[in-house]
Amino acid sequence: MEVIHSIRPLLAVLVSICAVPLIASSRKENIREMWTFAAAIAKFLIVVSMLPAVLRGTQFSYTLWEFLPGASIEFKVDSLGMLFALVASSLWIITSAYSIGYMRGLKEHSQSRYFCFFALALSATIGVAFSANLLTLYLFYEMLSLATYPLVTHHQDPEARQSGRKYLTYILGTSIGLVLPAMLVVYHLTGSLEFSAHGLLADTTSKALVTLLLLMLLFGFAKAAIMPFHAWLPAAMVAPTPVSALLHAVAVVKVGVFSIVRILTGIFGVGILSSFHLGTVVCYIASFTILVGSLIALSQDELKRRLAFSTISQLSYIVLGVALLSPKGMEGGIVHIAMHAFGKITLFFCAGAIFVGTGKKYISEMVGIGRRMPVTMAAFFVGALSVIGLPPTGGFFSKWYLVLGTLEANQWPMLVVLLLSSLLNAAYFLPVVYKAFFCSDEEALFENKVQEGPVWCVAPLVLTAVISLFLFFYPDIFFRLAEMAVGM
Amino acid sequence: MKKIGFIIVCLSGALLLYATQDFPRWGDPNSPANTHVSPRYIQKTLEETDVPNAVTSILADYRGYDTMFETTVIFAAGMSCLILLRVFKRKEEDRYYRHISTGVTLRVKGEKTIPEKSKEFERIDTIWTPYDLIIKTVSRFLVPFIQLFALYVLAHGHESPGGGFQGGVIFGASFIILAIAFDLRTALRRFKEKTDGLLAALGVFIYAGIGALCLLLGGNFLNYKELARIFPFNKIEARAYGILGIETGVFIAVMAVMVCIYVNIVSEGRHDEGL
Amino acid sequence: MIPQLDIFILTLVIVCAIAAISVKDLLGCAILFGAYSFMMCLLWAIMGSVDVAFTEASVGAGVSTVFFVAAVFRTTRRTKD
Amino acid sequence: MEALIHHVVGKYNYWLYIILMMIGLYAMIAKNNLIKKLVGMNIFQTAIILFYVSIGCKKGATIPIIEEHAGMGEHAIRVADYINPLPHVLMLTAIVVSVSTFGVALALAVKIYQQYKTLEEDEILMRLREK
Amino acid sequence: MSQHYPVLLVTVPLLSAFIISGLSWVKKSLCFPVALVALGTSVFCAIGLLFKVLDVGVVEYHMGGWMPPWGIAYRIDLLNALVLVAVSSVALVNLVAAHKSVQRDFPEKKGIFYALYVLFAMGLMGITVTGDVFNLYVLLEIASLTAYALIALGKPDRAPLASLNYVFIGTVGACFYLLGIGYLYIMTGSLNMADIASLLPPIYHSKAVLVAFIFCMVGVCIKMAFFPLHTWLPNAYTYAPNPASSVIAPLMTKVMVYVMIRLVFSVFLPDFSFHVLHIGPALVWLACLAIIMGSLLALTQRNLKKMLTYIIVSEIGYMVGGLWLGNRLGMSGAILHILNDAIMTLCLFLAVGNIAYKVKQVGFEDLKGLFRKMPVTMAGFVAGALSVIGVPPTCGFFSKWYLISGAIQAGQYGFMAALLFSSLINIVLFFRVIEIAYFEPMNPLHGVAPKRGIIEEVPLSMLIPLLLVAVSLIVVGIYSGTIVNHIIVPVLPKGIG
Repeated sequence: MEVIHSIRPLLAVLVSICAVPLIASSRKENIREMWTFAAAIAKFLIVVSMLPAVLRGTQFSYTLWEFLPGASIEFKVDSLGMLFALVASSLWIITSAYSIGYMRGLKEHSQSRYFCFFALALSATIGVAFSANLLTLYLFYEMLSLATYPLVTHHQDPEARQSGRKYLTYILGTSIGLVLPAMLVVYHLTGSLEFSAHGLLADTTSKALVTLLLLMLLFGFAKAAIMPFHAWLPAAMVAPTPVSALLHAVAVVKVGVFSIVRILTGIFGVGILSSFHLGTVVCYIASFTILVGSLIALSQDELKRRLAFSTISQLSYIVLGVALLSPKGMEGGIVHIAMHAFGKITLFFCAGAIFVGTGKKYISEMVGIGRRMPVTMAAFFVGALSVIGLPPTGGFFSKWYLVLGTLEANQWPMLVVLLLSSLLNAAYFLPVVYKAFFCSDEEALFENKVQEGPVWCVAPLVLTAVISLFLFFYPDIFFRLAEMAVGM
Repeated sequence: MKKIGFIIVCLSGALLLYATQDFPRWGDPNSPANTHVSPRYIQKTLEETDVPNAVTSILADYRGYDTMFETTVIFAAGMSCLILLRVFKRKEEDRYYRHISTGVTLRVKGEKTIPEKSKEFERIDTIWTPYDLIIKTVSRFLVPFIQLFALYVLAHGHESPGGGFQGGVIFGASFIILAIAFDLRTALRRFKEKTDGLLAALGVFIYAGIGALCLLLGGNFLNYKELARIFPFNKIEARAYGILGIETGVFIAVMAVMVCIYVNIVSEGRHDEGL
Repeated sequence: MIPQLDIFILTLVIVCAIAAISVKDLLGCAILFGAYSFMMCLLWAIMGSVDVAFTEASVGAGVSTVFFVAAVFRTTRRTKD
Repeated sequence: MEALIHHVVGKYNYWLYIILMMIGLYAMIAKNNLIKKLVGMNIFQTAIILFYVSIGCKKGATIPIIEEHAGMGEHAIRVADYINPLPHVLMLTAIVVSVSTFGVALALAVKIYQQYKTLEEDEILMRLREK
Repeated sequence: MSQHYPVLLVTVPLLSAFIISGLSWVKKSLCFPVALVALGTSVFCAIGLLFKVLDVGVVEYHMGGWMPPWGIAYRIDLLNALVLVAVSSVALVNLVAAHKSVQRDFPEKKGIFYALYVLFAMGLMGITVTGDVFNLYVLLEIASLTAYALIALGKPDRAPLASLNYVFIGTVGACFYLLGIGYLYIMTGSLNMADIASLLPPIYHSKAVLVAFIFCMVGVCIKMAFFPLHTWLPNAYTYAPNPASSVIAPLMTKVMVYVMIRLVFSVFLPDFSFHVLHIGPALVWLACLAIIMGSLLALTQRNLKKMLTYIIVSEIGYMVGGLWLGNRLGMSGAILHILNDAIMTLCLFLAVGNIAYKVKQVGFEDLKGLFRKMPVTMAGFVAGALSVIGVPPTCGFFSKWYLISGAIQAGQYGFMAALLFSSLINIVLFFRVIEIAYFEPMNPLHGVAPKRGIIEEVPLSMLIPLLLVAVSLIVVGIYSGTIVNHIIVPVLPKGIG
């Protein structure tokens, strides 16, 4: 395949960094958000501008700095990265709109700081998406962890302090304690860190070493919230909802998963994983997380925490899918990055909108809320369907492919896990919707007059819900990208 | 603590003793130390530097760069004592005066003073009041001779033991004797603090300056040969005279620094009352 | 040089050193320290390093003793060991 | 035995400098009074100077001041006649360094006394703990 | 002129130090500019020298025109040149930053302060540039003596005592070094490094040479506060006045590490240090101990400055360990870390200085709400902290990279573990501080936009150097590959795996 040397990947990363000083310096709120939008749209356009070429099988690459042979700051846009970048950058626009509504609606303090670090986090995300080697990926991974710390602890109260501490301990601790040495060992073994189509370690013979590295990297990228390194995610839910929405449904967690996908395909490679039967190991780890996460989610009453645990289990779907090592399964896993992103962000938006509109956080307080905010709850319903994986939503396809993958790799246990967890998903989402709409007048907590949240909040969530529906009918682009990603 | 110290001491002592086995015998003329580098100094000092005292020629010429820093060390020590102890803003404490004819002592409170040069009163220290005619007279007679000897030591550094450093110490000691025999104020009246500080800087500056001069004249740093270009003597004498010049610098610096350290320590930096 | 004299002075040096660090009075310590330096200076003169001996005589036995006494005068003579 | 005697006679003032140095070191470690530590430090330094000076010694040689009438040229000057001057030079520097350190340390001791009115280390540490 | 760079580098500050101390009696206001010019000149010379060495290879300079080993010779290869650039520029930057607080704290002594400051920097540069073991000792004493004085200028209740302890231990260290070179002299009869190196190999197995090595190393270790001998460092650096500590802390220990490397490379050749006596692994384990203990001790501190001093102790462990790993990667890491650690420590201490300029105390409880009060300073502090933790692309990450790769190559997994451990501890240390400064006082009016005008920063002359250093952290990090490949790798001696 041909490779175009172009600065566009770098621009895509830099555009939001460049926006930071403008955002910080602008006195007026409107001007500030104008800059945010400008950056977001610019980023999206740059990413899209590379889409056609990528679909044609071209790769964009740009070497910023080579500080060691084989270990350089280098960007490469391939289909997998493109898929992720597409999702993240498009959702940033929507989320910016949403956060305007949310932050202003709640009159949050120090919004400038909020938007600055939001932009930083986004450029880090795109950087991860476009990174061509493990070093670059690690660099932006750390940058993301640090940029999101002020967002997680936005409220600056003891609770935020606690969860911020937990967040850093898990994320930085694992990345420095596990990923860094693993990366150096890989570099020492192979003399390079480039992601290659059939794996860097492809010709390593020692199974013990490979297994050790695999586990270090798998758990090291704790952003993927694979148990037992998941506890930061529910804790981080103290953040303002847009943060939870983007960072904990899309950017941060997906960066973790994306990194794992990268190392599984690019560092280890399908060949060695299957020859050493390591894929199965990962599968079991993932399925454990899936089931336990869903079960815990059942027991949560605070809506955002329930969503958080659902995220934990959903993330492991992606790991599972890739670890199946069968084309269909990998496709399904990769596509799930996108599908789950749209579905889950809808749900988070709804939770936020409910909080802004009514101040309610707990599911038990939301009986009959459908009468008050029908649009929101309808969108919630769509999102829930997408996450459960029922038509007519995009989520259906990814789960369908995952199931096919299990059959292809004839991993029957995994099939059982998938179906079971789908049931669990249904079990912890649908009651919310049901209670919201169908309940007798006496148990309803809201009188029967429609009063939605601010339009800035409602419009985005409607949009994402529509997109989730839309993806059921036109999922082609993501599948194209996923196929190419698997094919390479 | 004592035990630990004792153990450490014994260990390192044993280590050193262990090492002495491989030493050449004491005073062995053929030990490497006596045969490798030093012979050249002994043989060439006369013809290269025209200085019979090998120690001086090495000190000021072959290894003159070390000596410059040695002088700088002294200078740094003086400045350190100054900056550590000197108190510039003094609070007025009571002063004691003695009526010379009767010997009556009176205490003057606060900042009120009696002019220093009044005929019938002399200021005395609070704690330590030397009033011994013999000592005063003897030291007054002795000081000029001491200073003369110091100058001799300086000037004869080429032919005989001694040089700028020893001379400077002796010269400074003369002031110290003055300060002890009389009192600090008398010594400081003869030798102002500002002069002292400036001299200290000047002395080392002369040394480094001569080095820099050689640099400007196109040679390497401290290469006195180059001085022959501007002064009326040949290259060999130039070295001798260069040595004399830097010895003078050392002399001045050391003298000033010795006085500075003594004055600051003995008066805790207040410069009014001392030993 | 005469070894007997040499050894005699070496012993004196050591005696002075031990005395200087074990006497229970700082002023006495100062004086003994001066004596130590002077013995050392003699020793070096015997060994034929006249310049070092001269320096030690003027510095070690001379000026630094004076500094020492001055410091004791400004602080205290008391010492527990 | 013979060898031992030979050894002792040959090396005795190396041994004595070691003894002196250990006395100084012991004083620095074990003494409690700051000024005493200081004295120990000086003894330590002078011991090293003694070591260097003994390096330079030569049996049957005189002080390194070359007579003028020995005439120029290396034939006239026999190296074995003169003591090795290099260690002396080094030790001049070392003496100067030691006196400088001594002065600064005394100044510090005076400052410490102004602050705590004592020079005993343990008493000072006790004061600090009280605060 | 350029052939005189080596000596100008040292003598220009020297001469100007005397001029400054003279001026301090005549016209105080001129002292600072003179010091600035002097150090500026040496930075210029150092950089010029670096490029010259890159150009023509090793540069020699013979004092007084006497050939070594009879005269004193300077011998500059890339290693000294690199360290020289670091030392001189750190001294210059910190001088600029120190101006205001010196002005405020010692108004009538500032002349002498600057003189001592310049002498200190001069001494360190001299140590770095010299090729004569005894000359090194004299310059070491100059640097130490001025450091004692500068440190003792701090808080009157603690600083003199800390300084006096430093005097005692430091003098013992210097004397051990002197003794060691005395042993070398008695065995070889020479004082010039290259000459000694050429004379030693036949007598490698002599006991005296072994003891000489031991004493030189112990002396240097005392001076660089290597773990069991570190006791003087924390108090001395904590109670020193900020303008002084922010130049002593970054430079003194690093230059001593350089001396250790120089002794190993150019006096006792690596052949002796690594092959004749096999102490490499033992020293690496000691370094691990130093790293771990330093980090743990830092955890117990409640005072920002003291915490940083213990971090220095553990960083020393990084460098010594890296050197004694005995392979190219580890040594490159150690040498690179000299540069990086100087910059990081400078950054952190400048930030502390700025904080102390406004808040007086730097105990943890005094740091509350600093992110609101002085955001720029805290930004600089965070940059330094990230570099110490080792987050890319700051330079701390890259030296850690080399050190860990060296450990892997040498199979010293204990050292790797110690490095990672200390990085994790550093996260705890610094984010503890950042939390205090960021969360407390808890913002009571949550949900209300903050009032403007509570920002009170230090004057620009202290702020700009901090930001400069913070940026250079990243720049050096990005260029570290170049530095290693073009400057460090060429100086590594042959015959090292």
